[in-house]
Parts: sequence; structure tokens; C-alpha cells
Amino acid sequence: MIKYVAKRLLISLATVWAIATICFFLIRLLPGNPFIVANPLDITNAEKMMEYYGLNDPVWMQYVRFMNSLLHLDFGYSLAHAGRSVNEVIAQYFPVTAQLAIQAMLFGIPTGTLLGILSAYKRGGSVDIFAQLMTILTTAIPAYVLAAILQLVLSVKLGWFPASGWETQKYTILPTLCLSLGMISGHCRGMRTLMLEVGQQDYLKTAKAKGLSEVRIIFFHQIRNALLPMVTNLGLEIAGLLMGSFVIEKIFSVPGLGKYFVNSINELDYTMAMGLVVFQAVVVVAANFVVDILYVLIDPRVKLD
Amino acid sequence: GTTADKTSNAGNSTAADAGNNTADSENATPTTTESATTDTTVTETPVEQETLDTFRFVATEPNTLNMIESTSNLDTYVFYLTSAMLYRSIDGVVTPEVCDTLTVSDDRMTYTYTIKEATYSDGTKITADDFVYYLVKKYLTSENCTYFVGGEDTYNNSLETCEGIYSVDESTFVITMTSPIVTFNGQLEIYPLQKAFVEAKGEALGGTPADLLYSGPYLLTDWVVGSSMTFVKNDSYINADTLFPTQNLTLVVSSDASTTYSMYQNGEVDAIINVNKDLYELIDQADCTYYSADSLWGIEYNTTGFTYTDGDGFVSRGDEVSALMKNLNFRKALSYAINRSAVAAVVDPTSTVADRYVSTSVKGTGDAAYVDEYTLENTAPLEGDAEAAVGYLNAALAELGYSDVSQLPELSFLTFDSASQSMYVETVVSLWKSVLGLENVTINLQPIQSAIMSMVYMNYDIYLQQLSMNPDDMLEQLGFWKTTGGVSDVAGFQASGVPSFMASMHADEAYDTLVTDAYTEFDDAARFSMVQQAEQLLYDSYTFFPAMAGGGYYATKSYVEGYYSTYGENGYGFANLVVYAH
Amino acid sequence: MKEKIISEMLDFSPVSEKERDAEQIIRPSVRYWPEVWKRLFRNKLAVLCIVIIGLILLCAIIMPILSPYEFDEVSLFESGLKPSAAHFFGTDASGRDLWTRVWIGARASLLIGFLGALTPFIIGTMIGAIAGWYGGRIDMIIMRVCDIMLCIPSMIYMILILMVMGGSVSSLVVAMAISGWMGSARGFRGRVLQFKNKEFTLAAKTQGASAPRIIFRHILPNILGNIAVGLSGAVPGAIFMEAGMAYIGLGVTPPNISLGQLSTDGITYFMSPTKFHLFLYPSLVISIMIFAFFMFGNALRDALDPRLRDEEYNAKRMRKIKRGQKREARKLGKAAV
Amino acid sequence: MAESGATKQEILLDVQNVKKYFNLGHGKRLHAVDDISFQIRRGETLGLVGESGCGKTTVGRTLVQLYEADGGKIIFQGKDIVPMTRLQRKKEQLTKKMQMIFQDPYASLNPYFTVGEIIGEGLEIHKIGADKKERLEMVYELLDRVGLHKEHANRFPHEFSGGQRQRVGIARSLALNPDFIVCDEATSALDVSVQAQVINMLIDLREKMNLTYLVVAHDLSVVRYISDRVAVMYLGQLVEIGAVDEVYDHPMHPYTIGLLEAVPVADPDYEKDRKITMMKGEIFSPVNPRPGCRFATRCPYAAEECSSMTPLLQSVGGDHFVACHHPVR
Amino acid sequence: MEQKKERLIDVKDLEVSFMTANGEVKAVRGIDFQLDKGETLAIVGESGCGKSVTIQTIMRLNLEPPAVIKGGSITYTNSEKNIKVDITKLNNKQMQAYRGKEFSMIFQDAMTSLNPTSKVGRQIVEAIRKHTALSYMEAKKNAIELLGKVGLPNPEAVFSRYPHTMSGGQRQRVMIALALSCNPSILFADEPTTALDVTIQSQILDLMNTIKKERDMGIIFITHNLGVVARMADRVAVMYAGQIIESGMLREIFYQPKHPYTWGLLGSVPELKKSENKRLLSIPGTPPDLFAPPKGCGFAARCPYCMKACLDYMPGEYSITDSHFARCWLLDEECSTRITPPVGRAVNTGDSDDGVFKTKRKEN
Ligand SMILES: Nc1ncnc2c1ncn2[C@@H]1O[C@H](COP(=O)(O)OP(=O)(O)OP(=O)(O)O)[C@@H](O)[C@H]1O
Ligand SMILES: Nc1ncnc2c1ncn2[C@@H]1O[C@H](COP(=O)(O)OP(=O)(O)OP(=O)(O)O)[C@@H](O)[C@H]1O
Ligand SMILES: [Mg+2]
Ligand SMILES: [Mg+2]
Repeated sequence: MIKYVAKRLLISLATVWAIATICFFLIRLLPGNPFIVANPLDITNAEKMMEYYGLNDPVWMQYVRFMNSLLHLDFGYSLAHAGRSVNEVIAQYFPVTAQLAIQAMLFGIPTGTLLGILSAYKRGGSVDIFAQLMTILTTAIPAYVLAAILQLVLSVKLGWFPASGWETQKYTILPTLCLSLGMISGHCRGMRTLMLEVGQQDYLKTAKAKGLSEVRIIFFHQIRNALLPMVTNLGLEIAGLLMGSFVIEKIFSVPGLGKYFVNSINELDYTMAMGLVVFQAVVVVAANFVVDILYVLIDPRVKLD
Repeated sequence: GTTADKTSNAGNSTAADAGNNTADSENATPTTTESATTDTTVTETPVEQETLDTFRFVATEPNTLNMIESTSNLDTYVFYLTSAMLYRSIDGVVTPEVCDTLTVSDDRMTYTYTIKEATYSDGTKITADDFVYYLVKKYLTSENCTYFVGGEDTYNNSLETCEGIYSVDESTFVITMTSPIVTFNGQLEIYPLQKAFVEAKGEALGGTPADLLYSGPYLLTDWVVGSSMTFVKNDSYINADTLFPTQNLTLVVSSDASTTYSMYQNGEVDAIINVNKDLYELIDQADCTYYSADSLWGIEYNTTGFTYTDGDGFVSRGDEVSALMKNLNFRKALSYAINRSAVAAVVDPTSTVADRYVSTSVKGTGDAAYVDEYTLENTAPLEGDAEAAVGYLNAALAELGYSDVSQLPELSFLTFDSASQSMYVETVVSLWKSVLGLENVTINLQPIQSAIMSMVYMNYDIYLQQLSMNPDDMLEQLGFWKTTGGVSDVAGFQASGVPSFMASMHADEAYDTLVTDAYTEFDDAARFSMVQQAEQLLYDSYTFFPAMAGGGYYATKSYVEGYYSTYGENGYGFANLVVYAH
Repeated sequence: MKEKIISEMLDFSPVSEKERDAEQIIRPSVRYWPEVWKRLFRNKLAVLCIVIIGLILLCAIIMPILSPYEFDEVSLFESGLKPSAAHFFGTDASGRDLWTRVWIGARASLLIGFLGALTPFIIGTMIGAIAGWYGGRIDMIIMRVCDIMLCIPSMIYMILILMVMGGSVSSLVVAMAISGWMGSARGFRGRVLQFKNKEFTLAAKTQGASAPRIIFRHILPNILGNIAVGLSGAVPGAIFMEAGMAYIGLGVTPPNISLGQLSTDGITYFMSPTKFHLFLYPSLVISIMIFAFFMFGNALRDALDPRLRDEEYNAKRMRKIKRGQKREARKLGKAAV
Repeated sequence: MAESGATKQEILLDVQNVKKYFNLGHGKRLHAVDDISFQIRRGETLGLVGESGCGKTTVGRTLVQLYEADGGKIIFQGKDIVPMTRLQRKKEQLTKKMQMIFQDPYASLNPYFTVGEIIGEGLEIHKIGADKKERLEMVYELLDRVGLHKEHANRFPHEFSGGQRQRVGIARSLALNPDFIVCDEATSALDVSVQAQVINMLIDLREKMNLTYLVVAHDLSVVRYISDRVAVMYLGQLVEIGAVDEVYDHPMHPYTIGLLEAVPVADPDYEKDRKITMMKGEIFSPVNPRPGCRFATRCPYAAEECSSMTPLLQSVGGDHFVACHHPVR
Repeated sequence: MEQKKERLIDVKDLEVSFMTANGEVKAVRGIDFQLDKGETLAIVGESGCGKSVTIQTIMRLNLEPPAVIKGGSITYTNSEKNIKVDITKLNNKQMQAYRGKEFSMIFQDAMTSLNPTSKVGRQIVEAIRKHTALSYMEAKKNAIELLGKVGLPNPEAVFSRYPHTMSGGQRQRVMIALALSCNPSILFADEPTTALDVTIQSQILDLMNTIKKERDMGIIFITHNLGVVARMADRVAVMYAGQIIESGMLREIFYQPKHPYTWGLLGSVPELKKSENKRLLSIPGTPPDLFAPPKGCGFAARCPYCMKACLDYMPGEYSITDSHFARCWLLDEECSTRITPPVGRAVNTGDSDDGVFKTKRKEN
């Protein structure tokens, strides 16, 4: 087991390195000069800044510098927003994204899974139809439209929740809801399919032949086995969520990393973008790593190799 | 709170004089009469009415709070709140703040300041050195260094000190200029900046609320980027008890129009700094106040015939295109084809059409605005003139030897990828198509950095330019079109290797002379007439065709008083702000 | 069967082998895909979706041609008109006819939808087939690259490519191809692996079939169903992706227009009393379009699974029986009264 | 059948010390086939029996080059095919000469091909027959040969019963007119009655087309019925090989004996009186095996040298070879 | 016959169909059979003839729908426990008390029949605790004991192993332990050894025989393998196309088969012990499609002795002895065709006529 973990860890580190390298060169390919702002009076200043930050050096030199900073886990300061340290930004805004993501997951995954189970259990029943309808609606309506509708109804008309911002717990409800809707439909669909697939398995017949009640068969045999494959997808899902959803963050003014990330690339803020990419890579890889280990722990069939 | 202003105003006659001489005309924003009415309302309000201690408003957040690196106007509004100044403009009235006395020498080249006792929020004293440090760090740029004695030397050698900016003692410092400049009245936005603090913070300066030293009316306690900024009243501020009665301010960031509307409607915010066109029709018009146009949109034609490529430096754009763009009649045809008032109304209902290069809020010699006092001749009609346009086009075609518009080479219309910009360009291109039958214009939308880069490198034929206008300095924007630094000739450009911003379109010695001379002309009427002549020259060249002035509205709830928008699209200012209970 | 058999009916004379063909197959021949289509067309919702998709396609093709307006024709004095007979969907702020713009936008969106789904799929399939078939080191390298590329936020590819190539349908498709091939490569590799050691593949090998022949003639048809379902899900995905990019400001560049662009531009008028139509119609069309593709995908999946048909049949049967029982009960109740 | 005649006939296939290992990763290698040698003469049928997982299929697949041998020689019609490249094999038309019948009649037919396409695929690949029509004629003929109708060519595999499908599989393997066919458990997935049909057919075809078979099966009675000689495998190695009757009636290797005893016989009276000795013990791991007899862990007669020295095949009289230190007489 | 044993199961005229969208699959078309205590009944027959459906109907394991019991009754009697029920009348909930406790089942593929994510011990404990009031520890003790009893070495260790870590034979032993866990009176075994090697099969069969003797259970054993039948069964039922076409004591079926299908079946087995190779008897063609079963004898199309009557009318049951009956028109006293069966041997059953036996039609 230790050997397995160590090996996974090594692979993970290599992956992070590879991602950082690829992204470094990709981001450097973007045309433009990060120091030009909307209404610059003096392009010489921008040139001076390029010089100052070593952005006119050969790319390999910059790469070495970048790798060095990576090794020290110090991503430096934003180019577009003076005084903003990338590490601090991550430290400050990742928790927001994480909170949103975790809330959305805590709400979305169980709800979706439950809906999936129920709709598989009574296929064609009212729950199934409701779940399908919801899945279709949430997938057919663009997220920004959905968010706007929720805002209009729940916030402006009913006044239940604040429309935007990130202050008290109350502020988190709308974005969480919005973010989890897609998750609910995804998990509902996935779980439903898996439940039906597991439902075909012989061991359920064995369980039935033992005289177990239907409820017990569903809970202890069917759901358990259906849940396992869902875990594999969790890695990328968590990672995706933890990087934040730009759209949701923008609409609800949630100070999360997603918005930061898009803005930093748009602003050609190399250090910020790179820092966030590497961080994201670490998050993704870590999530996958954890899921891999978890999977080994919970699924007895997986062989350690 | 208003009486406090008055007294401080009266106590500094020198400063007020120096200010008024120029500032009356240059320092604009809402007129004095407007501010007077505000004052009366405040005094008439029954004192018993309960007030709230928090004001929440939607505004754009600053890029950085690092005063030295900051390049954006957005940043300065926060500095207004968090830093004391030598002079503070409250609702258009300039009053000394930290400044005790300002003595201007007769030749208007030496400015001597003495400052009052004031402290930073951490208790340390504000000294003259702090102002000197700020001036040296901030003002000695490649643009401005030549104005100060020894400034060039400081800039070129990246020195820490400057011959022309120095402190005499703890409470006195002096600025010496190389020549008298009409726009410099000694009441610039000058903040104290403590060298020790700046150096201790290093790169982190201005990143978070903790990385800033406060001396202004408010302390920034929390900054959640992308969400909100929270300000709390600063008790150690020099005018703590008088100017800013409201205890807390919250700046709410919202980049989505319907979200902003929802918040305003829900009462989550009390004011919106910039009611953009999307919000304009949603929000109760009674809440909206117009503020004057301070950004100028115009169409720039590339008449240089050159373009920059990475390998070869500046190369010819190709004869056909270059000949076409150099043709005055063609440019006039394009310009006359545009119904500017209609386009402006369509693109942004909150804006106005523009036909000048100077902000309409600049006052003239009398009460009227400069633009009304000094008009231009032979300008293109604001509604456009299709017939004339076609006439010009035919003339151009004849001159260039084309028989038909369809033979014209492909032209690219560059701008950056904001919704309004692209809408303006689309509309104009469509008009050209319908009025002139010109179909060969392609739209080139780029992210802002690349767009500006392309513009600087002259990789465009037509460019939609958006400039912010400084109402305090009418010459600043006119200076944009001066042929400075030898960049009017491409050879010089190539030699220096460094392209210069907006150097491309207009090269006219007469214009340069007029603008340069205006800087040192202290007689208003004479200066205005010079400016007018310069404007006329620029206009007639049809290299930059003014189109639209992006003005705007701000919205405040009826229970808010003393809030106003400063110039610039996203600025905010407070004059004895009170939020009544509602 | 229960009839009484009397001796006279019985004829004990032998029957020749010809008269009773033991090898015959009584049931009519069923081909897989025709059967699937039949099942699909029996599903009313699926038919509705096909009709919708067809209508949208048709509208996208002919509506701009029929319309008296150009999609980019500005009419400064008809700004923001509400829907009317002259402008079915009203006009936008610059007075352009929204009806024409929506269908021009639908063209772009459909193109992006189809190409954006197909291109990464084809690339991924090729790569996945190579990885799965050759296995070993090649497989390992490809899969590692896949893993790594999956960890890089697709936003980076998107922004990069759109910045370099400019916002157009083709650059969006390229961006989608580069950021999206990994999924189908993984999927297809898995499938190839699954079928690589199936006996019919081995049989084809012993017949001397080449690798491409086995992959494309033998394996591909076996997973065509999954592919069809996957693709029909990927089309709305790509349309959505474009809309998302438009929301970020990276859609197709004007004067070209896509539905996503129109819909994101329109979202600002969501609460507008006068320009609500600018929000409504593009969003409605894009939603209907995605809904139709999505439902079509679902229906296709159902049609591909013959088990479902039996299940539906039985569900219907049970309902009928229950209804019958209820009716009986009612009748009995009445009789009792 | 005609054993005495067969001996004089040419050796069609000479397998010498063939090895096939599967890499399980992490330095683990599964010795699926470990040093196996035997010969098959033209027209002869060799049966290969053994327990599940002992490597029978692997032997068969290695012979028809579905797997690359990891060592040894496979001399087919005088040429060693192990070192040949893909191109050489193509030139030698080995796929035409060697064919395989698969175990699972459901999995071995591509469900998306018609029976005609399945049978005709080899013809198409090798461009036998002038055009489609001619190939179709050939397909009809093959269908007829395995007792199916012409009309069946347009049907899909799922419409056929197991026995019919297996006959389709046979027709496919016959299409290229091979010399040598590996029948990998060709009948084990079939019903008894259908199995007999297929066995009879295989025997008839052998006669008619002068075929040589390697019959892989774990059903010992089938092997006895169809083969001339039989080879018994245990965990990747041959333990006994010889003429069918010789091996079945006088088995020498303890494993062969156990195997034969375990087979239930369809005769109640015989079964009633039958005494069965059960094989017990751990099954030896074929992953990175140590030397020694692999059966030693289960062998009732195991002695010390059994677990240290690998026994070699030795003649115990005539054509009968046994790999055992203590063959049971 | 020996002393009459208690009757456990009495199946009468059972008909089971599957309702599919393509039509009704008549999987079981009116079968009768009985099972006594301590008896092993083997059901043999071609694949798809309805063997599994039959026993799964007795345990009511078929999903309903699509399965429908169209008619007939299954009476289960257990005098010790004072039970006598018609299983076809029970609902799912009521049935739960019988499954596992009264009937249990072993499936063909032990790999897929055991829950892969649950330890085998737990799966047994689960069954025990469902039907008894034992605590977990007691149930565990029982389970370990059972695992030992089915011949698994080191049962404590086996208890906490997962199915995939075991070999096929070991898994099948676990399945048997699971099936025995609540001391059922009937054990259904659906091809329990088909997936196993002969040596392992031999062990499992031995184990089942031992257990049967020990517990005096009734076993219904489904297999294709006539060798296994010969080793295990007391009585044999031969099924074809949803019907039992011949049924009798073991020796009756093997030595005096009366139905041509049984002849084919027996004749097609290659023999291990005989050296002289006579050509195998085979049955040509394929079984009928149960979507549209023929109106006559299901076997007619493949029968070498087919007569006109066979195509038109379903033959009734002809009793040869008390325990032996067959459904074939050849047995009818009015049928003049006399055929010497190609298989079987004369044994002392009072039937002198080489298997050519004529009897009266039963009226049914
Ligand atoms: N492709 C493969 N990769 C790894 N191991 C393999 C592979 N193919 C077969 N094996 C292993 O090689 C050994 C021999 O397998 P093989 O299929 O040849 O046995 P067999 O005698 O044919 O068994 P059966 O009677 O079950 O068909 C087994 O342990 C099997 O797990
Ligand atoms: N769920 C179902 N839906 C439709 N038909 C079914 C279903 N289950 C079984 N059948 C049909 O019922 C018939 C009998 O099936 P059953 O499984 O009892 O056969 P069997 O005798 O056990 O065969 P085998 O020896 O292959 O196990 C078959 O023709 C099969 O096609
Ligand atoms: Mg095998
Ligand atoms: Mg069965």
C-alpha cells in the first residue's frame, strides 16, 4: 500500500510539473503586453516594466526562473495588480471557491444521487419523470439564464436571498443552488444508469434468493455497488468545482478563483495565471490522487499495481 | 459640516487665490450653483431625522492600491478615501486639507508648501518628506519629468531624489518647475507616502488593506476582490469630525447588470456609481443624476502609411491602402457618412454626441462652457450628410483612379472587444455599407492589450479610440496629438525602436506650436483661442474624428444625500454624505 | 390445445425430412439499425425532437434568405422595436432585425455544435484507437498525455486559440478539438481494449485482417450506438460551450453572430421592460435547440437498448391490467349498491 | 484413427520448446506456456487437455500467431514461423494455411456482420474469387458444407442457435482452405446434442478436406473421441503425451490419472460403483515459477526431488511420453 | 421403490411466459413434477428449454413483469414446520420468508453471483440474520462453521475475504455454504459445476452428495452434463421446449429411455471408457422458437421418427411405470411404428420389449 501511494505520489508530481511546463509556454504564446492598460499615456512605461520583470529575456531563462519559484512555492506578485501576491490571492479566495464547491457538492451530490436512485427504483414513476424533466431543464437552459431567473424570482420578487455578494451564509445560498443544479442532474443521470446496470447483476438475484427484503437489497447491494464507479468521476468533478465557475462567480459577485483565473489570462497577468494554473493542476492531481487511493480502499476489487 | 469647509477655505487666501486663478476655469465638475443647492438642502433637513451609519454603493474596484504603480483612475478614488491630500476637492470646491500655506513665486515656477500637524492611522506624523517622496516616485515619469528641475536626470538614472522637489524642514517642501505651466496650480492630487512603509512592504505594497498606510477619512478594513470593499471611518484623519459623517462605506462590486439592478431594487445597495446603458432603462429615472461626459470616442484614421512588423520594424502598409487612407476626401467621406447623434443614442443612450476634443465641462472665460464660447467651423454635421459623403467618396475615387467603391482595397477597423465598442464599430461599418456602398471594411476585435499594441504598431487602418478627458487639463488630451519625441517621422521611430503612443496620425508643426505655447499662456482668452485654433487644425485634418462623449448617470436612493459622481465613468465622491433611515 | 384428441384425428404416417426443415429460422430477419430507427420513430418525443432539429436547421438555412433584412444591417431609427409583423422578434439596439440575426446565429451555433462535437471526436477516436490497439509504451505515453491535458483547464486552450486565431467558428472548433479530444480518446481506447481480445476480433485477425480493418470494420460498428449517443450529447455541449465562451467575451467576433453571443448579449435585458425580447428569443431558441438535441440523444439511447422496449411494454401492460381491475372493482361496487 | 498410417506421414507442425509469457507488470511474468514441444503429422488430430488456465488456449493462439511466441520454434511445413516478420508471414500466406475455431459461438461472430460477410471476410481480404458474386457462391458452398442454407447468408448471428453459430464459425475457418485448424474448445459451449453434431462435422471435414487439427478441450471424452493422439497439460507444461487409447487406458502421470478419475461418466451403474480419489492441495503459481514439478503440490506421490527438479518428457514405451519422476505404472 | 418419502414440492401444470414487446415467450408450457424429501431430481435439456425459468419460478426469482405465471400451481409442503402453500399465490413480501429459509439456490457462475464488494462472510451472515434471531457474533460463528463444512481450509480467514480473491471452486463452495446457511429443505442448483474444471467439479459434486445425505434435503439439480446426472440424480426430468418430455428414475432414463429426444441426448455423448468409436448420434436442427411454439410435438421438426400426428397434435403423457412417463406419439398403442432405440440397455424393470413400449393415452 505504501509503495502504491508513493508511486502515485511520484506520478502526481510529474504530472504537475508537466502541466506547469506546458502551461508556461502556452501562456507565453499569448500576444500582447501585460502592462498596457486601457488608456496608457506612455508605452515606454510598459516597455520598462517588461524589462523590469524580465519578460524580455529569452523564454528559457524565464522558464528557469519560473521553475525556481515553483520549487519555492512562491508564485510572486501579480503583474496587472501591483501589490497583489499570487499566494495570498490563492490563500484568500480559494477558501471561498472551496466553500461554494463543498456546499454545492454537499447539496448536489446526495440530492442527485438520491434522485437517481429513486428514479431508477421506480422507473417511469413520478419521481423519475420529475428528475428527467429537471435534468433536461438544467441542461437545456444556459447557466447564466438560470441564474438570472433564480435571482429574479428568489431575490427580487420574493426577497428571500440577497441577489449578489458574499458576506453572510445567506449570500451563499443562491450561487450554491445554481452551481448544484447541474450537479444534481448529472449525478441523477449517472446514478440512474448505474443502478439499472447493477440491477442486472447476478448477485442481486443471489441476495433475493437469500430472502432479503427489497429495501435491504437496494441499500446494501445495489446502491453500494452503483456508488463505486461514481467515485472515479469525483476526482475531476471536485477539481472542476474547486477551480470555480466563472459564470456563477461573475453573476453573483462571488470572490472566487474562477473569475480571477479568467481575468488573469485576459489581462495577460502571467504570474497570476501561471500561479493559478499550477495551483489548479495541484488541486486536480491531488483530487485524482485522493480518489485513486480512496478507490483502492473502498473497492476491494482494485488491485494495487 | 459645511461650515468647516468655508473656514478652511477662508484661512488660506494664498492658496485659494492660486487655485481660483486657474481652477475656476479648469476645475470643473458640477457647477458651484449645484453644490450650493446641495448645501441648502442639507441645512434645511431637520436634524432629528435619524441617519444610518453605513453607505453601500456599487462601483468598480481598483486595480491596485499601490500608489506608485497605479495607472488607473479607478485606483485614485480609493486613495481619495484612504489618504489625506494637500488639497481636497469636495463637490467641486477645492479646499486645503493637510496644506497649511502654499506660496507661489511670481514667475509661477517655485511652489512652497507648509503643512499642518497630521498623522497616519498608525500614529506616525505626516511629514513634508512624505509628500516629496510621493512626488518623486509618482510624477517623474518619461512624460512629466521635464517639467521639474532635475526631473529628467532623476528619471533617466532612476534616482531617489530630485533637484526640483525637496523638503526644507519637517513641515515645508518646495517644487521648482522648469517653466511655468498653466495647468499646474499646486493643487494636484498629492498624497503623503511614507518611504519607510513603502520600502518595508516592497512588492506587497497596496495588495491588501494591511499593505497600505492610511491618512484619509476612511480605513479600508476589508477587500474581497471581486466582491466588496469595506471602509470604516478613520478617527485620526485630520478632518475626522467634519467632512465625512458616515461611519462605514461598502463598495460592492458587481459586473452583471441584472445583478446590480436586483441589488439596488432590493435595497442591498444605496447607490450605483455608473448606471450604464443596460441599467439605465431599468432604474427609476428620478434616482438618476447625469454627470458630464468625460471620455471621448473618436475614429482614428491611419494616415502614416506605415506599419510595424516584428522582424522588419516599420514597413510600408502597401501602396493602395496607404494612398487611400492618406486621401482626405476619402476620410471625409467616411466621416460624413456617419450619423453620429443617432449612433451615439443607439450605442449608449447615456452618452452624448461629441464634436470637439475638449471636455464640455471645461468652463470658458465667462459662465458658458469653453466649447460653447469657442466654436469650430466647417465641422461635419452631427446627423451626417449622406449626399456630401458620397460626393467626397466620388472625389476620392476620382483622385485615386478607381471607378467603383468595390475596387477599394480591404480595410480593417480595429477596436477592443467590449460590447459597446464592438457595437459602435458594427453600426458604423453598416452605415458605410448603406451610405457609401463600402463593403470592404472588416472588423478586427482584439482583447484590450492586443488592440492597443496593434494600434501602437499601426496595425490598423481605422481605429475606434476611447480617450478619457481630463476636465482639469484641457491641454492634456490635445497633447496626445502633438508630434513629440521625433516620432512624427518614421525614420526617427525606427531609430529609437520604441514606438510612441498615438504618434501616428497627426503631424502638424503649427498644431504642435499652438499646443506647446498654450501651456505657458496664462491669459485665458488668449489660451482658449490658441486651443480653438489647434482644435480646428486637428479637425480639418480628419485624422481623429470625434464621435461620442461617454457620459453617464449615477443613481442614488432618495434617502441618500451628499453623494455625487466625480468625473470619469466610475468615480465617486462624497460631500457630507448622509444616509437617512428608510 | 385442450381439445380432446380422438384416434381418428391421428395419422401415424412418417414425415420426410424435407417436410420438416429443422434448420429453418421462422422469425423474420432483423437488422440492427433499421430496428433502432423503427424504435426511435415510434417514440413520439424523439420524433418531436427530430422535427424541432429539422425545423431549426431549415430556419437557419432559409430564414436569412427569405428575410428582407440583412443580419448586420443597422437601422438607426428602428432601435429596440418590439416584435411586430415587420420584425418577428423585434429589433436590437442598433435596429437590426432580431429574427434574421437569430437564424444567422443559429447557423453558426449549429455549425459549432456539429463540428465542435465531431472534430474532437474524430481526433480522439484515432488517437484512442492507436493507444488501445498497439498498447504497451505507445498506449502509456498517449494516456499520460491525455491525463496531463485533462488537468489543464480548457479555458487556457480556448483563450489562447481564440486570441491567436481570432474569434470565429473555425477557431472555436479548433479550440474545442484541442481541449476535447481526450475524452473520446479515453473512451475509444477503452472500447478498443474491450473488443481487442473479443473472439470475433481474434477471428478477424486469423482471417488476415489488418489493424485498421479490424478497428473500423469490426469494432466501430459495435460501438456505433454509444458513439451516436455520445455525439448527440456532445452537440449541445459544444453549443453550450460556445455560449459560455461568448459570456466570457470570447465568442465569434462581430459582425458575425452566434446564438450564444446573442443570448449572452441579451441577458442584460433580462429585466428590461422594453427590450426583454432581446433576451427572450435568442435564449429560447438556444434552449429549445439544446433541449431537442438532448432529448434526441436520450431517445436514441433508449432506442439502442432493446431491453427498455420490453420494459415499457410491460409497464404499459401492467397499467392496463390495473385499470381493468379498478374498472372491475367499480362495477362490482355498483352492483353491490 | 489411422494411427499406424499417420506415423509415416509428413510432419506438418513441429513445435519445439515454445514459450509464451505474459507480463503482468512489476516484474511479474506469468509463464502461461513454458517450454512445450510436440509434433503434429499431416492428417492427424492432436488433442490438448488440461485444467482451466493451464495454457491450452495460449498454445493454440501462439500457433496461429495471435500471440508472438517468446521462445522456441514453430516449424510449419518446414519453415520456422517464430522469427518471421509480419510481411514474411503475409507472403507465406500463413493465415490462409492455419485457422482457428473459437470457443464461444456468441462472442466469436461479429453481431453486426451477416453470416455471409463473416464467412466471406477471409475471401475478401485475400482477394480469392474474381468478384463479389463469385465469393458469394463460395460462401453458399461453405454454408452447404456445414449444413446450413443459402438463405442464411443474409441473416445475422443473433438469429441462429448456438450450434448453428458454431457451424458458421467452422465455415469461416474453412473458407481459406487451410491445412491446419486449431479448435479451441469448439464444442464446450454447446449443448450435448449439438456438440455431437459439430464433432461429427469436424470429423467428416477432416476426412474430406485432409485437415490437421489441434483440438483443445477440457472435456476428456470429446478429446478421446476425436483425437489420434492426446497431450495433457498442467500449468503451462506438457505432462503426458501419447496415442489416445494408450494415455486413456494406461495413464502414467498422476495428474492424468486424477483427471480421468474426476470425469463423471454418463452411466449410472458405473458411477455408483466408482471410487474417486480427490486431488487436494494448493495449486502452484505460474507467476515467476520456481523449478520443479508443477504438480508436486497436489501430487499424492510427490517426493523430494519433485519440488526441486523439473521432470522432462520421457518415453515410457513407443509414442507415449510422460514428464514425471515417479510415473504410475 | 423404497419407502415413500415426504413430498416437498408438487408442481402441477405450470405455465410461465415472458411478455416482451415482440410477443409472448412461452418459456414453460405446462409441466408437472414432484420432489420428495432427500431426493435429487435432475433436470436436463437443451439450452433455453426452460430449466432455469422453472426453478426460478418456484423461488419466484423471475422479475414479474416480464415473467407471468400463466397457470398451474406449485405446492410446497413441510409437515415439520406445518407449512402447505401454493407458491404461485404468494406475493413478494410473503415469499421472502421462504427464500433462503425453505429454498435456497446455487447459481452457475459463482463469480458474478457473489457481491464483489462485500466480504463473503458477511454475505452469509446477512442471510443467517435475516431468518434467525442470532446476534452478529453467533451468526459469524455459524458462518465460519459452515465455511469449514464445505471444505474450505482456514474458514476464519476465508470469512473476511472478497469473492474475487478466490478461485472458482472456492467461490462455489462459498455459494453452497451460503445456500445451506439457513438449513433449507430444498436446494436448487442451476448448473453449479458447469464453469468448473472436472477435478473441481468432482469435489463439488461429492460435497453436495455428502450434504444431501447429511441433511436429507431435496435437491433440484440442473445440468447439461449427463455424466453429472448419472453421478448425482435419483430421478431425472428431461425438458424440451418448455415441457417435460420424459421423466423417470435415473436408471429408467439412462437404460430405458422412451423419447427420441432422450435417445438423441444419450447417444450424442462421447464415451470416455470405450475404445471402439462408433459414430455419435446427433440431433439435427435447432429447438423451436418459444415465441411461436409448434402446435404439435415440440421435437417433431428434429425427430427422425416424425409422423404426421406429431406435427399436428401435442402428445400426452404415457406412463411406462409409476415413476416413468414420456410424451411421444410413438408410445401410443395405436401407433404401429416400432423402433428399436439406438441407446439404452435392457435392465430388469419388467419391460421385456427392447424399449418399444406401447401404452394407453391418458386423457388430459
Ligand atoms: N492476454 C493475457 N494476458 C495475461 N495473462 C493471460 C493472457 N491470456 C491468458 N493469460 C493467462 O495465461 C494462463 C493460461 O491461459 P489460457 O487461456 O491459455 O488457459 P486455458 O488452458 O485455455 O484455460 P481455459 O480452459 O479456461 O480456456 C492463464 O492463467 C491466464 O490467466
Ligand atoms: N427475461 C426474459 N425475457 C424473455 N425471455 C426470457 C427471459 N428469461 C428467459 N427467457 C426465455 O425463456 C426460455 C427459457 O429460458 P431458461 O433460462 O429457463 O433456459 P435454460 O433451460 O435454463 O437454458 P440454459 O441451459 O441455457 O440455462 C428461453 O427461450 C429464454 O429465451
Ligand atoms: Mg481456453
Ligand atoms: Mg439456465
